[in-house]
Amino acid sequence: MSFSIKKQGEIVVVDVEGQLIVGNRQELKQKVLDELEKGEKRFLIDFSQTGYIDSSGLGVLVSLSKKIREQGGELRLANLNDDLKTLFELTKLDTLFQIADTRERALESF
Amino acid sequence: MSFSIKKQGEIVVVDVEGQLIVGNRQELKQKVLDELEKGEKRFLIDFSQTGYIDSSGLGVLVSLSKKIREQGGELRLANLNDDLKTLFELTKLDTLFQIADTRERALESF
Amino acid sequence: MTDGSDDGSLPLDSMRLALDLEIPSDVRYIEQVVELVTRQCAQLSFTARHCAFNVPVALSEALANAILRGNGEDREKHVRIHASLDYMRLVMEVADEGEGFDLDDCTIDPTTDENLERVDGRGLFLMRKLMDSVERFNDRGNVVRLTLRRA
Amino acid sequence: MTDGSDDGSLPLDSMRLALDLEIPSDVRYIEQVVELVTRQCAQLSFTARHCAFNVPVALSEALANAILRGNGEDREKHVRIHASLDYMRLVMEVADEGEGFDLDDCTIDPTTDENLERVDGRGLFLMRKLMDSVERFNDRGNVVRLTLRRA
Ligand SMILES: Nc1ncnc2c1ncn2[C@@H]1O[C@H](COP(=O)(O)OP(=O)(O)O)[C@@H](O)[C@H]1O
Ligand SMILES: Nc1ncnc2c1ncn2[C@@H]1O[C@H](COP(=O)(O)OP(=O)(O)O)[C@@H](O)[C@H]1O
Repeated sequence: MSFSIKKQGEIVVVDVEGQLIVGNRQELKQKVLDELEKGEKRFLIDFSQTGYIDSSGLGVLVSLSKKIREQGGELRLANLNDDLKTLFELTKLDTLFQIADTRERALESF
Repeated sequence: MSFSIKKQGEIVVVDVEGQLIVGNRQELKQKVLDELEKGEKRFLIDFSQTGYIDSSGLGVLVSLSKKIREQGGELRLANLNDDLKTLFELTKLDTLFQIADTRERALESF
Repeated sequence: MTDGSDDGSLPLDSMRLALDLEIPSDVRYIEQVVELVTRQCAQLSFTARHCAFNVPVALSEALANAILRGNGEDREKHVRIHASLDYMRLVMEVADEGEGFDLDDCTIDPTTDENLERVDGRGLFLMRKLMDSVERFNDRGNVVRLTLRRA
Repeated sequence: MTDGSDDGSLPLDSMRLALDLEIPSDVRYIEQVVELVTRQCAQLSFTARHCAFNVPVALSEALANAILRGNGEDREKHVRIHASLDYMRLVMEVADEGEGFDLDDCTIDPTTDENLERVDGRGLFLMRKLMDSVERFNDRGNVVRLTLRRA
Protein backbone atom coordinates (compact mmCIF):
# COMPACT_ATOMS: atom_id res chain seq x y z
CA MET A 1 0.00 0.00 0.00
CA SER A 2 1.28 3.39 -0.91
CA PHE A 3 0.32 6.88 -2.02
CA SER A 4 1.59 8.53 -5.14
CA ILE A 5 1.24 12.27 -5.52
CA LYS A 6 1.53 14.28 -8.69
CA LYS A 7 0.48 17.67 -9.92
CA GLN A 8 -1.90 18.02 -12.83
CA GLY A 9 -2.23 21.72 -13.73
CA GLU A 10 -3.22 23.48 -10.52
CA ILE A 11 -4.45 20.30 -8.89
CA VAL A 12 -2.60 17.93 -6.55
CA VAL A 13 -3.69 14.38 -7.44
CA VAL A 14 -3.17 11.58 -4.92
CA ASP A 15 -3.58 7.92 -5.86
CA VAL A 16 -4.33 5.55 -2.99
CA GLU A 17 -2.85 2.19 -3.91
CA GLY A 18 -4.08 -0.66 -1.71
CA GLN A 19 -5.81 -0.08 1.60
CA LEU A 20 -6.39 3.16 3.46
CA ILE A 21 -6.44 1.98 7.04
CA VAL A 22 -5.21 2.68 10.53
CA GLY A 23 -1.75 1.38 9.63
CA ASN A 24 -1.05 3.91 6.88
CA ARG A 25 -3.55 6.77 7.12
CA GLN A 26 -0.99 9.03 8.86
CA GLU A 27 1.22 8.77 5.81
CA LEU A 28 -1.56 10.02 3.56
CA LYS A 29 -2.41 12.80 6.00
CA GLN A 30 1.17 13.98 6.20
CA LYS A 31 1.70 13.94 2.45
CA VAL A 32 -1.38 16.06 1.83
CA LEU A 33 -0.64 18.45 4.71
CA ASP A 34 2.87 18.96 3.32
CA GLU A 35 1.40 20.08 0.00
CA LEU A 36 -1.12 22.29 1.79
CA GLU A 37 1.73 23.99 3.64
CA LYS A 38 3.52 24.61 0.37
CA GLY A 39 0.45 26.61 -0.63
CA GLU A 40 -1.44 24.10 -2.73
CA LYS A 41 -5.22 24.59 -2.62
CA ARG A 42 -6.85 22.04 -4.91
CA PHE A 43 -6.71 18.36 -4.05
CA LEU A 44 -8.09 15.27 -5.75
CA ILE A 45 -7.85 11.83 -4.18
CA ASP A 46 -8.31 9.04 -6.70
CA PHE A 47 -9.47 5.66 -5.37
CA SER A 48 -9.32 3.64 -8.58
CA GLN A 49 -6.53 1.50 -7.16
CA THR A 50 -7.87 1.29 -3.62
CA GLY A 51 -8.91 -1.88 -1.84
CA TYR A 52 -10.81 -1.12 1.34
CA ILE A 53 -10.98 1.88 3.66
CA ASP A 54 -11.60 1.60 7.39
CA SER A 55 -13.15 4.13 9.78
CA SER A 56 -9.80 5.69 10.60
CA GLY A 57 -9.16 6.13 6.88
CA LEU A 58 -12.52 7.88 6.60
CA GLY A 59 -11.53 9.96 9.63
CA VAL A 60 -8.39 11.17 7.88
CA LEU A 61 -10.40 12.18 4.82
CA VAL A 62 -12.80 14.16 7.02
CA SER A 63 -9.92 15.80 8.84
CA LEU A 64 -8.08 16.69 5.62
CA SER A 65 -11.22 18.07 4.09
CA LYS A 66 -11.65 20.43 7.07
CA LYS A 67 -8.04 21.55 7.07
CA ILE A 68 -8.06 22.21 3.33
CA ARG A 69 -11.28 24.20 3.60
CA GLU A 70 -9.79 26.25 6.43
CA GLN A 71 -7.04 27.29 4.02
CA GLY A 72 -9.60 28.24 1.42
CA GLY A 73 -8.92 25.14 -0.61
CA GLU A 74 -10.96 22.21 -1.88
CA LEU A 75 -10.77 18.42 -1.63
CA ARG A 76 -12.54 16.19 -4.13
CA LEU A 77 -12.72 12.43 -4.49
CA ALA A 78 -12.94 10.27 -7.58
CA ASN A 79 -13.31 6.68 -8.74
CA LEU A 80 -15.06 5.01 -5.83
CA ASN A 81 -15.96 1.44 -6.73
CA ASP A 82 -19.31 0.00 -5.65
CA ASP A 83 -18.01 -1.17 -2.28
CA LEU A 84 -16.46 2.20 -1.49
CA LYS A 85 -19.61 3.99 -2.63
CA THR A 86 -21.57 1.89 -0.18
CA LEU A 87 -19.09 2.77 2.55
CA PHE A 88 -19.59 6.49 1.94
CA GLU A 89 -23.35 6.05 1.76
CA LEU A 90 -23.57 4.05 4.99
CA THR A 91 -21.66 6.76 6.84
CA LYS A 92 -23.44 9.56 4.94
CA LEU A 93 -20.02 10.92 4.03
CA ASP A 94 -21.22 11.02 0.44
CA THR A 95 -23.05 14.19 1.57
CA LEU A 96 -19.89 15.77 2.96
CA PHE A 97 -17.57 15.17 0.02
CA GLN A 98 -17.73 16.10 -3.62
CA ILE A 99 -17.36 12.77 -5.37
CA ALA A 100 -16.82 12.40 -9.11
CA ASP A 101 -17.21 9.21 -11.12
CA THR A 102 -14.00 9.64 -13.06
CA ARG A 103 -10.73 11.42 -12.61
CA GLU A 104 -11.37 13.56 -15.71
CA ARG A 105 -14.71 14.78 -14.40
CA ALA A 106 -13.18 15.52 -11.03
CA LEU A 107 -10.36 17.52 -12.63
CA GLU A 108 -12.81 19.49 -14.78
CA SER A 109 -15.06 20.21 -11.82
CA PHE A 110 -12.60 22.44 -9.95
CA MET B 1 -5.82 -32.52 -16.32
CA SER B 2 -5.55 -34.04 -19.74
CA PHE B 3 -3.35 -35.98 -22.09
CA SER B 4 -2.29 -34.82 -25.50
CA ILE B 5 -0.90 -37.31 -27.95
CA LYS B 6 1.06 -36.57 -31.10
CA LYS B 7 3.40 -38.40 -33.41
CA GLN B 8 6.99 -37.28 -33.86
CA GLY B 9 8.62 -39.40 -36.58
CA GLU B 10 8.10 -43.01 -35.52
CA ILE B 11 7.45 -42.11 -31.92
CA VAL B 12 4.13 -41.53 -30.14
CA VAL B 13 4.64 -38.67 -27.68
CA VAL B 14 2.18 -38.23 -24.80
CA ASP B 15 2.13 -35.09 -22.65
CA VAL B 16 0.62 -35.47 -19.19
CA GLU B 17 -0.88 -32.12 -18.25
CA GLY B 18 -1.79 -31.82 -14.56
CA GLN B 19 -2.01 -34.81 -12.26
CA LEU B 20 -1.77 -38.49 -13.12
CA ILE B 21 -3.95 -40.02 -10.44
CA VAL B 22 -6.65 -42.55 -9.77
CA GLY B 23 -9.27 -40.23 -11.26
CA ASN B 24 -7.76 -40.06 -14.74
CA ARG B 25 -5.20 -42.83 -15.16
CA GLN B 26 -7.65 -45.01 -17.14
CA GLU B 27 -7.84 -42.29 -19.74
CA LEU B 28 -4.07 -42.34 -20.23
CA LYS B 29 -4.05 -46.12 -20.33
CA GLN B 30 -6.77 -46.29 -22.96
CA LYS B 31 -5.17 -43.66 -25.18
CA VAL B 32 -1.84 -45.46 -25.22
CA LEU B 33 -3.42 -48.90 -25.72
CA ASP B 34 -5.39 -47.54 -28.69
CA GLU B 35 -2.13 -46.49 -30.34
CA LEU B 36 -0.53 -49.82 -29.52
CA GLU B 37 -3.42 -51.61 -31.22
CA LYS B 38 -2.95 -49.47 -34.30
CA GLY B 39 0.54 -50.94 -34.46
CA GLU B 40 2.61 -48.18 -32.85
CA LYS B 41 5.72 -49.48 -31.07
CA ARG B 42 7.66 -46.53 -29.68
CA PHE B 43 6.19 -44.45 -26.90
CA LEU B 44 7.48 -41.44 -25.01
CA ILE B 45 5.61 -39.99 -22.04
CA ASP B 46 6.68 -36.43 -21.27
CA PHE B 47 6.08 -35.15 -17.71
CA SER B 48 7.22 -31.56 -18.12
CA GLN B 49 3.68 -30.32 -17.49
CA THR B 50 2.78 -32.82 -14.79
CA GLY B 51 1.91 -31.99 -11.18
CA TYR B 52 1.91 -35.06 -8.99
CA ILE B 53 1.51 -38.78 -9.67
CA ASP B 54 -0.07 -41.21 -7.23
CA SER B 55 0.50 -44.95 -6.80
CA SER B 56 -2.28 -45.81 -9.23
CA GLY B 57 -0.67 -43.52 -11.81
CA LEU B 58 2.60 -45.36 -11.29
CA GLY B 59 0.66 -48.62 -11.63
CA VAL B 60 -0.63 -47.58 -15.03
CA LEU B 61 2.88 -46.77 -16.21
CA VAL B 62 4.11 -50.18 -15.06
CA SER B 63 1.20 -51.88 -16.77
CA LEU B 64 1.67 -49.97 -20.04
CA SER B 65 5.36 -50.67 -20.04
CA LYS B 66 4.66 -54.42 -19.81
CA LYS B 67 2.00 -54.39 -22.53
CA ILE B 68 4.21 -52.39 -24.88
CA ARG B 69 7.16 -54.74 -24.31
CA GLU B 70 4.92 -57.73 -24.99
CA GLN B 71 4.25 -56.23 -28.43
CA GLY B 72 7.96 -55.78 -29.02
CA GLY B 73 7.75 -52.06 -28.40
CA GLU B 74 9.39 -49.61 -26.01
CA LEU B 75 8.17 -47.04 -23.48
CA ARG B 76 10.42 -44.20 -22.35
CA LEU B 77 9.85 -41.33 -19.95
CA ALA B 78 11.17 -37.78 -20.01
CA ASN B 79 11.25 -34.55 -18.05
CA LEU B 80 10.70 -35.69 -14.48
CA ASN B 81 11.04 -32.75 -12.09
CA ASP B 82 12.82 -33.24 -8.76
CA ASP B 83 9.68 -34.31 -6.94
CA LEU B 84 8.81 -36.88 -9.61
CA LYS B 85 12.38 -38.13 -9.67
CA THR B 86 12.14 -38.72 -5.94
CA LEU B 87 8.87 -40.58 -6.44
CA PHE B 88 10.50 -42.94 -8.95
CA GLU B 89 13.53 -43.39 -6.71
CA LEU B 90 11.48 -44.15 -3.59
CA THR B 91 9.59 -46.85 -5.46
CA LYS B 92 12.71 -48.00 -7.33
CA LEU B 93 10.76 -47.57 -10.55
CA ASP B 94 13.71 -45.55 -11.84
CA THR B 95 15.34 -48.96 -12.33
CA LEU B 96 12.41 -50.27 -14.38
CA PHE B 97 11.99 -47.36 -16.76
CA GLN B 98 14.30 -45.67 -19.20
CA ILE B 99 14.15 -42.05 -18.12
CA ALA B 100 15.65 -39.17 -20.11
CA ASP B 101 16.28 -35.66 -18.84
CA THR B 102 14.83 -33.94 -21.89
CA ARG B 103 12.39 -34.75 -24.62
CA GLU B 104 15.10 -34.39 -27.26
CA ARG B 105 17.38 -36.91 -25.58
CA ALA B 106 14.50 -39.30 -25.15
CA LEU B 107 13.58 -39.01 -28.84
CA GLU B 108 17.18 -39.56 -29.92
CA SER B 109 17.59 -42.56 -27.63
CA PHE B 110 15.13 -44.83 -29.46
CA MET C 1 -25.14 -33.03 2.21
CA THR C 2 -25.42 -32.50 -1.52
CA ASP C 3 -23.22 -34.53 -3.77
CA GLY C 4 -21.18 -31.65 -5.14
CA SER C 5 -21.21 -31.13 -8.86
CA ASP C 6 -20.15 -33.56 -11.51
CA ASP C 7 -16.81 -31.93 -12.24
CA GLY C 8 -15.42 -32.87 -8.84
CA SER C 9 -15.94 -29.46 -7.28
CA LEU C 10 -16.25 -29.80 -3.55
CA PRO C 11 -19.58 -30.03 -1.73
CA LEU C 12 -19.31 -26.71 0.11
CA ASP C 13 -22.15 -27.50 2.45
CA SER C 14 -20.07 -30.11 4.24
CA MET C 15 -17.02 -27.93 4.55
CA ARG C 16 -15.82 -26.15 7.64
CA LEU C 17 -12.70 -24.05 8.07
CA ALA C 18 -11.24 -22.65 11.25
CA LEU C 19 -8.36 -20.37 11.97
CA ASP C 20 -6.64 -19.29 15.16
CA LEU C 21 -4.03 -16.62 15.36
CA GLU C 22 -2.38 -14.39 17.92
CA ILE C 23 -0.65 -11.12 17.05
CA PRO C 24 1.23 -8.48 19.03
CA SER C 25 -0.63 -5.18 19.47
CA ASP C 26 0.63 -3.50 16.33
CA VAL C 27 -1.66 -2.16 13.61
CA ARG C 28 0.75 -3.28 10.91
CA TYR C 29 -0.55 -6.84 11.29
CA ILE C 30 -4.12 -5.91 10.45
CA GLU C 31 -3.82 -6.10 6.68
CA GLN C 32 -2.37 -9.61 6.67
CA VAL C 33 -4.87 -10.98 9.15
CA VAL C 34 -7.64 -9.59 6.97
CA GLU C 35 -6.13 -11.17 3.90
CA LEU C 36 -5.86 -14.54 5.60
CA VAL C 37 -9.48 -14.53 6.72
CA THR C 38 -10.87 -13.27 3.42
CA ARG C 39 -8.96 -15.97 1.58
CA GLN C 40 -10.74 -18.55 3.72
CA CYS C 41 -14.05 -16.88 2.86
CA ALA C 42 -13.21 -17.06 -0.84
CA GLN C 43 -12.43 -20.75 -0.34
CA LEU C 44 -16.02 -21.23 0.79
CA SER C 45 -17.34 -19.12 -2.09
CA PHE C 46 -18.54 -16.18 -0.04
CA THR C 47 -19.61 -13.37 -2.40
CA ALA C 48 -17.06 -10.98 -3.85
CA ARG C 49 -18.64 -8.17 -1.87
CA HIS C 50 -18.37 -10.08 1.40
CA CYS C 51 -14.74 -10.96 0.65
CA ALA C 52 -13.69 -7.51 -0.54
CA PHE C 53 -15.81 -5.28 1.64
CA ASN C 54 -17.92 -6.56 4.54
CA VAL C 55 -15.30 -8.87 6.03
CA PRO C 56 -12.21 -6.67 5.50
CA VAL C 57 -13.79 -3.50 6.88
CA ALA C 58 -15.54 -5.08 9.86
CA LEU C 59 -12.52 -7.18 10.81
CA SER C 60 -10.12 -4.22 10.45
CA GLU C 61 -12.32 -2.24 12.81
CA ALA C 62 -12.43 -5.01 15.39
CA LEU C 63 -8.67 -5.50 15.18
CA ALA C 64 -7.89 -1.79 15.35
CA ASN C 65 -10.11 -1.41 18.42
CA ALA C 66 -8.53 -4.42 20.10
CA ILE C 67 -5.01 -3.16 19.41
CA LEU C 68 -5.55 0.55 20.11
CA ARG C 69 -8.42 0.66 22.63
CA GLY C 70 -8.25 -2.72 24.32
CA ASN C 71 -4.48 -3.15 24.52
CA GLY C 72 -3.45 0.52 24.30
CA GLU C 73 -0.98 -0.44 21.56
CA ASP C 74 1.21 -2.17 24.16
CA ARG C 75 3.18 -4.69 22.10
CA GLU C 76 3.57 -6.92 25.14
CA LYS C 77 -0.15 -7.51 24.99
CA HIS C 78 -1.66 -9.68 22.30
CA VAL C 79 -4.80 -9.94 20.24
CA ARG C 80 -6.26 -13.35 19.56
CA ILE C 81 -8.37 -14.02 16.51
CA HIS C 82 -10.56 -17.04 16.04
CA ALA C 83 -12.50 -17.44 12.82
CA SER C 84 -14.65 -20.33 11.76
CA LEU C 85 -16.70 -20.59 8.67
CA ASP C 86 -18.94 -22.99 6.88
CA TYR C 87 -21.62 -22.98 4.24
CA MET C 88 -23.94 -21.02 6.53
CA ARG C 89 -21.83 -18.35 8.15
CA LEU C 90 -18.56 -16.78 9.16
CA VAL C 91 -17.94 -16.23 12.87
CA MET C 92 -14.98 -14.13 13.97
CA GLU C 93 -13.95 -13.58 17.57
CA VAL C 94 -11.41 -10.91 18.41
CA ALA C 95 -10.04 -10.94 21.95
CA ASP C 96 -7.81 -8.33 23.56
CA GLU C 97 -6.27 -8.05 27.02
CA GLY C 98 -8.17 -4.91 27.98
CA GLU C 99 -10.79 -4.15 30.61
CA GLY C 100 -13.61 -4.73 28.18
CA PHE C 101 -16.25 -2.24 27.11
CA ASP C 102 -19.96 -1.98 26.59
CA LEU C 103 -20.83 -2.30 22.91
CA ASP C 104 -24.13 -0.46 23.12
CA ASP C 105 -22.83 2.38 25.27
CA CYS C 106 -19.90 2.95 22.94
CA THR C 107 -21.74 2.87 19.61
CA ILE C 108 -22.71 6.30 18.34
CA ASP C 109 -24.58 7.29 15.19
CA PRO C 110 -21.93 9.04 13.09
CA THR C 111 -24.47 10.08 10.45
CA THR C 112 -26.26 12.77 12.49
CA ASP C 113 -25.56 16.39 11.62
CA GLU C 114 -23.50 16.99 14.75
CA ASN C 115 -21.45 13.82 14.27
CA LEU C 116 -20.92 13.86 10.52
CA GLU C 117 -17.67 15.79 10.66
CA ARG C 118 -16.24 13.78 13.56
CA VAL C 119 -12.91 12.18 12.86
CA ASP C 120 -13.59 9.09 14.97
CA GLY C 121 -16.51 7.00 16.20
CA ARG C 122 -17.40 5.11 13.00
CA GLY C 123 -15.84 1.76 13.89
CA LEU C 124 -18.56 -0.01 15.86
CA PHE C 125 -21.19 1.59 13.65
CA LEU C 126 -19.60 0.11 10.53
CA MET C 127 -19.10 -3.30 12.15
CA ARG C 128 -22.80 -3.40 12.92
CA LYS C 129 -23.79 -2.27 9.43
CA LEU C 130 -21.53 -4.78 7.69
CA MET C 131 -22.10 -7.86 9.87
CA ASP C 132 -25.31 -9.66 10.73
CA SER C 133 -24.45 -9.48 14.39
CA VAL C 134 -21.84 -7.93 16.66
CA GLU C 135 -21.83 -9.16 20.24
CA ARG C 136 -19.79 -9.15 23.42
CA PHE C 137 -18.69 -12.72 23.70
CA ASN C 138 -17.86 -12.76 27.42
CA ASP C 139 -18.85 -10.91 30.58
CA ARG C 140 -15.69 -8.88 30.79
CA GLY C 141 -16.42 -7.50 27.35
CA ASN C 142 -12.94 -7.85 25.89
CA VAL C 143 -13.99 -10.37 23.25
CA VAL C 144 -16.10 -9.21 20.34
CA ARG C 145 -17.90 -11.73 18.19
CA LEU C 146 -18.88 -10.88 14.62
CA THR C 147 -21.20 -13.06 12.59
CA LEU C 148 -21.90 -12.85 8.87
CA ARG C 149 -24.37 -15.13 7.15
CA ARG C 150 -23.23 -16.44 3.79
CA ALA C 151 -25.34 -14.70 1.18
CA MET D 1 5.52 -16.30 20.34
CA THR D 2 7.86 -14.30 18.21
CA ASP D 3 6.78 -10.86 17.14
CA GLY D 4 6.62 -11.56 13.42
CA SER D 5 8.75 -9.43 11.20
CA ASP D 6 8.74 -5.70 10.88
CA ASP D 7 6.79 -5.60 7.63
CA GLY D 8 3.62 -6.86 9.28
CA SER D 9 3.99 -10.44 8.12
CA LEU D 10 2.15 -12.76 10.46
CA PRO D 11 3.79 -14.58 13.35
CA LEU D 12 3.37 -18.09 11.95
CA ASP D 13 4.22 -19.73 15.23
CA SER D 14 0.95 -18.59 16.76
CA MET D 15 -1.18 -19.62 13.83
CA ARG D 16 -3.40 -22.62 13.60
CA LEU D 17 -5.64 -23.68 10.74
CA ALA D 18 -8.22 -26.44 10.65
CA LEU D 19 -10.39 -27.86 7.96
CA ASP D 20 -13.26 -30.33 7.97
CA LEU D 21 -14.83 -31.75 4.89
CA GLU D 22 -17.02 -34.63 3.84
CA ILE D 23 -17.17 -35.98 0.29
CA PRO D 24 -19.13 -38.73 -1.44
CA SER D 25 -17.09 -41.80 -2.40
CA ASP D 26 -16.00 -40.64 -5.82
CA VAL D 27 -12.37 -40.35 -6.87
CA ARG D 28 -13.11 -37.16 -8.84
CA TYR D 29 -13.12 -35.18 -5.58
CA ILE D 30 -9.55 -36.12 -4.69
CA GLU D 31 -7.81 -33.43 -6.70
CA GLN D 32 -9.80 -30.59 -5.17
CA VAL D 33 -9.46 -31.84 -1.62
CA VAL D 34 -5.72 -32.04 -2.16
CA GLU D 35 -5.64 -28.51 -3.54
CA LEU D 36 -7.59 -27.18 -0.57
CA VAL D 37 -5.28 -28.78 1.96
CA THR D 38 -2.06 -27.82 0.19
CA ARG D 39 -3.26 -24.24 -0.02
CA GLN D 40 -3.59 -24.24 3.75
CA CYS D 41 -0.05 -25.62 4.00
CA ALA D 42 1.23 -22.84 1.76
CA GLN D 43 -0.55 -20.37 4.03
CA LEU D 44 1.63 -21.61 6.88
CA SER D 45 4.76 -21.51 4.70
CA PHE D 46 5.30 -25.24 4.46
CA THR D 47 8.10 -25.92 1.97
CA ALA D 48 7.40 -26.06 -1.76
CA ARG D 49 8.27 -29.75 -1.75
CA HIS D 50 5.84 -30.49 1.07
CA CYS D 51 3.10 -28.52 -0.70
CA ALA D 52 3.72 -29.93 -4.17
CA PHE D 53 4.80 -33.47 -3.37
CA ASN D 54 4.61 -34.98 0.13
CA VAL D 55 1.15 -33.71 1.01
CA PRO D 56 -0.53 -34.20 -2.38
CA VAL D 57 0.75 -37.73 -2.92
CA ALA D 58 0.18 -38.99 0.63
CA LEU D 59 -3.28 -37.43 0.88
CA SER D 60 -4.31 -38.73 -2.57
CA GLU D 61 -3.34 -42.23 -1.48
CA ALA D 62 -5.30 -41.99 1.75
CA LEU D 63 -8.35 -40.62 -0.06
CA ALA D 64 -8.18 -43.19 -2.85
CA ASN D 65 -7.95 -46.01 -0.31
CA ALA D 66 -10.86 -44.62 1.70
CA ILE D 67 -13.02 -44.22 -1.40
CA LEU D 68 -12.09 -47.46 -3.19
CA ARG D 69 -11.10 -49.88 -0.42
CA GLY D 70 -12.95 -48.55 2.61
CA ASN D 71 -16.21 -47.51 0.95
CA GLY D 72 -16.05 -49.70 -2.15
CA GLU D 73 -16.80 -46.63 -4.26
CA ASP D 74 -20.37 -46.62 -2.96
CA ARG D 75 -21.47 -43.00 -3.43
CA GLU D 76 -23.96 -43.37 -0.60
CA LYS D 77 -21.00 -43.70 1.74
CA HIS D 78 -18.85 -40.72 2.59
CA VAL D 79 -15.26 -39.91 3.40
CA ARG D 80 -14.53 -37.39 6.10
CA ILE D 81 -11.34 -35.37 6.10
CA HIS D 82 -10.03 -33.43 9.05
CA ALA D 83 -6.82 -31.47 8.69
CA SER D 84 -5.20 -29.22 11.23
CA LEU D 85 -1.93 -27.47 10.91
CA ASP D 86 0.28 -25.10 12.79
CA TYR D 87 3.88 -23.99 12.86
CA MET D 88 4.98 -27.45 13.99
CA ARG D 89 3.03 -29.92 11.93
CA LEU D 90 0.22 -30.94 9.64
CA VAL D 91 -2.16 -33.63 10.86
CA MET D 92 -4.64 -35.18 8.43
CA GLU D 93 -7.30 -37.70 9.38
CA VAL D 94 -9.16 -39.55 6.67
CA ALA D 95 -12.19 -41.57 7.79
CA ASP D 96 -14.24 -43.96 5.68
CA GLU D 97 -17.29 -46.11 6.46
CA GLY D 98 -15.53 -49.41 5.89
CA GLU D 99 -14.65 -52.31 8.18
CA GLY D 100 -11.20 -50.95 8.86
CA PHE D 101 -7.89 -52.62 8.07
CA ASP D 102 -4.55 -53.33 9.65
CA LEU D 103 -1.93 -50.88 8.41
CA ASP D 104 1.06 -53.09 9.10
CA ASP D 105 -0.48 -56.23 7.62
CA CYS D 106 -1.45 -54.39 4.46
CA THR D 107 1.80 -52.56 3.78
CA ILE D 108 4.09 -54.38 1.37
CA ASP D 109 7.55 -53.45 0.11
CA PRO D 110 6.97 -52.69 -3.57
CA THR D 111 10.69 -52.26 -4.25
CA THR D 112 11.67 -55.94 -4.01
CA ASP D 113 12.45 -57.79 -7.23
CA GLU D 114 9.24 -59.81 -7.11
CA ASN D 115 7.08 -56.75 -6.37
CA LEU D 116 8.71 -54.17 -8.63
CA GLU D 117 6.46 -54.89 -11.59
CA ARG D 118 3.26 -55.04 -9.55
CA VAL D 119 0.57 -52.66 -10.67
CA ASP D 120 -0.75 -52.03 -7.14
CA GLY D 121 0.43 -52.02 -3.54
CA ARG D 122 2.43 -48.79 -3.49
CA GLY D 123 -0.11 -46.61 -1.65
CA LEU D 124 0.60 -47.30 2.01
CA PHE D 125 4.30 -47.60 1.25
CA LEU D 126 4.34 -44.09 -0.26
CA MET D 127 2.24 -42.61 2.54
CA ARG D 128 4.78 -43.92 5.02
CA LYS D 129 7.74 -42.64 3.00
CA LEU D 130 6.26 -39.17 2.53
CA MET D 131 4.82 -38.57 6.02
CA ASP D 132 6.50 -38.61 9.40
CA SER D 133 3.88 -40.97 10.71
CA VAL D 134 0.91 -42.96 9.43
CA GLU D 135 -1.31 -44.45 12.11
CA ARG D 136 -4.68 -46.07 12.65
CA PHE D 137 -6.60 -43.48 14.56
CA ASN D 138 -9.28 -45.73 16.06
CA ASP D 139 -9.73 -49.36 17.02
CA ARG D 140 -11.91 -50.21 14.06
CA GLY D 141 -9.13 -49.08 11.76
CA ASN D 142 -11.24 -47.06 9.35
CA VAL D 143 -9.56 -43.77 10.22
CA VAL D 144 -6.01 -43.15 9.08
CA ARG D 145 -4.01 -40.35 10.62
CA LEU D 146 -1.08 -38.82 8.73
CA THR D 147 1.38 -36.47 10.37
CA LEU D 148 4.00 -34.32 8.70
CA ARG D 149 6.39 -32.12 10.66
CA ARG D 150 6.97 -28.71 9.18
CA ALA D 151 10.50 -28.70 7.78
N1 LIG E 1 -11.68 -3.54 22.16
C1 LIG E 1 -12.05 -2.42 22.86
N2 LIG E 1 -11.64 -2.26 24.14
C2 LIG E 1 -12.00 -1.17 24.83
N3 LIG E 1 -12.79 -0.19 24.34
C3 LIG E 1 -13.24 -0.29 23.08
C4 LIG E 1 -12.90 -1.41 22.28
N4 LIG E 1 -13.50 -1.25 21.08
C5 LIG E 1 -14.19 -0.10 21.14
N5 LIG E 1 -14.03 0.49 22.34
C6 LIG E 1 -14.64 1.77 22.77
O1 LIG E 1 -15.66 2.12 21.88
C7 LIG E 1 -15.43 3.41 21.35
C8 LIG E 1 -16.00 3.54 19.97
O2 LIG E 1 -15.29 2.71 19.08
P1 LIG E 1 -15.39 2.94 17.53
O3 LIG E 1 -16.83 3.02 17.16
O4 LIG E 1 -14.58 1.90 16.87
O5 LIG E 1 -14.79 4.37 17.28
P2 LIG E 1 -13.31 4.92 17.56
O6 LIG E 1 -12.44 3.73 17.77
O7 LIG E 1 -13.00 5.65 16.31
O8 LIG E 1 -13.46 5.79 18.76
C9 LIG E 1 -13.93 3.60 21.41
O9 LIG E 1 -13.58 4.95 21.42
C10 LIG E 1 -13.61 2.90 22.73
O10 LIG E 1 -13.87 3.74 23.82
N1 LIG F 1 -9.20 -47.36 3.86
C1 LIG F 1 -9.02 -48.68 3.70
N2 LIG F 1 -9.99 -49.56 4.01
C2 LIG F 1 -9.82 -50.89 3.86
N3 LIG F 1 -8.68 -51.45 3.38
C3 LIG F 1 -7.67 -50.64 3.04
C4 LIG F 1 -7.76 -49.22 3.19
N4 LIG F 1 -6.59 -48.67 2.79
C5 LIG F 1 -5.80 -49.70 2.41
N5 LIG F 1 -6.43 -50.89 2.56
C6 LIG F 1 -5.89 -52.22 2.26
O1 LIG F 1 -4.50 -52.13 2.15
C7 LIG F 1 -4.08 -52.64 0.89
C8 LIG F 1 -2.84 -51.94 0.41
O2 LIG F 1 -3.15 -50.60 0.10
P1 LIG F 1 -2.15 -49.75 -0.80
O3 LIG F 1 -0.79 -49.90 -0.27
O4 LIG F 1 -2.71 -48.39 -0.90
O5 LIG F 1 -2.20 -50.46 -2.21
P2 LIG F 1 -3.39 -50.70 -3.22
O6 LIG F 1 -4.51 -49.79 -2.79
O7 LIG F 1 -2.80 -50.32 -4.53
O8 LIG F 1 -3.72 -52.13 -3.11
C9 LIG F 1 -5.28 -52.47 -0.02
O9 LIG F 1 -5.25 -53.35 -1.11
C10 LIG F 1 -6.42 -52.77 0.95
O10 LIG F 1 -6.60 -54.13 1.10
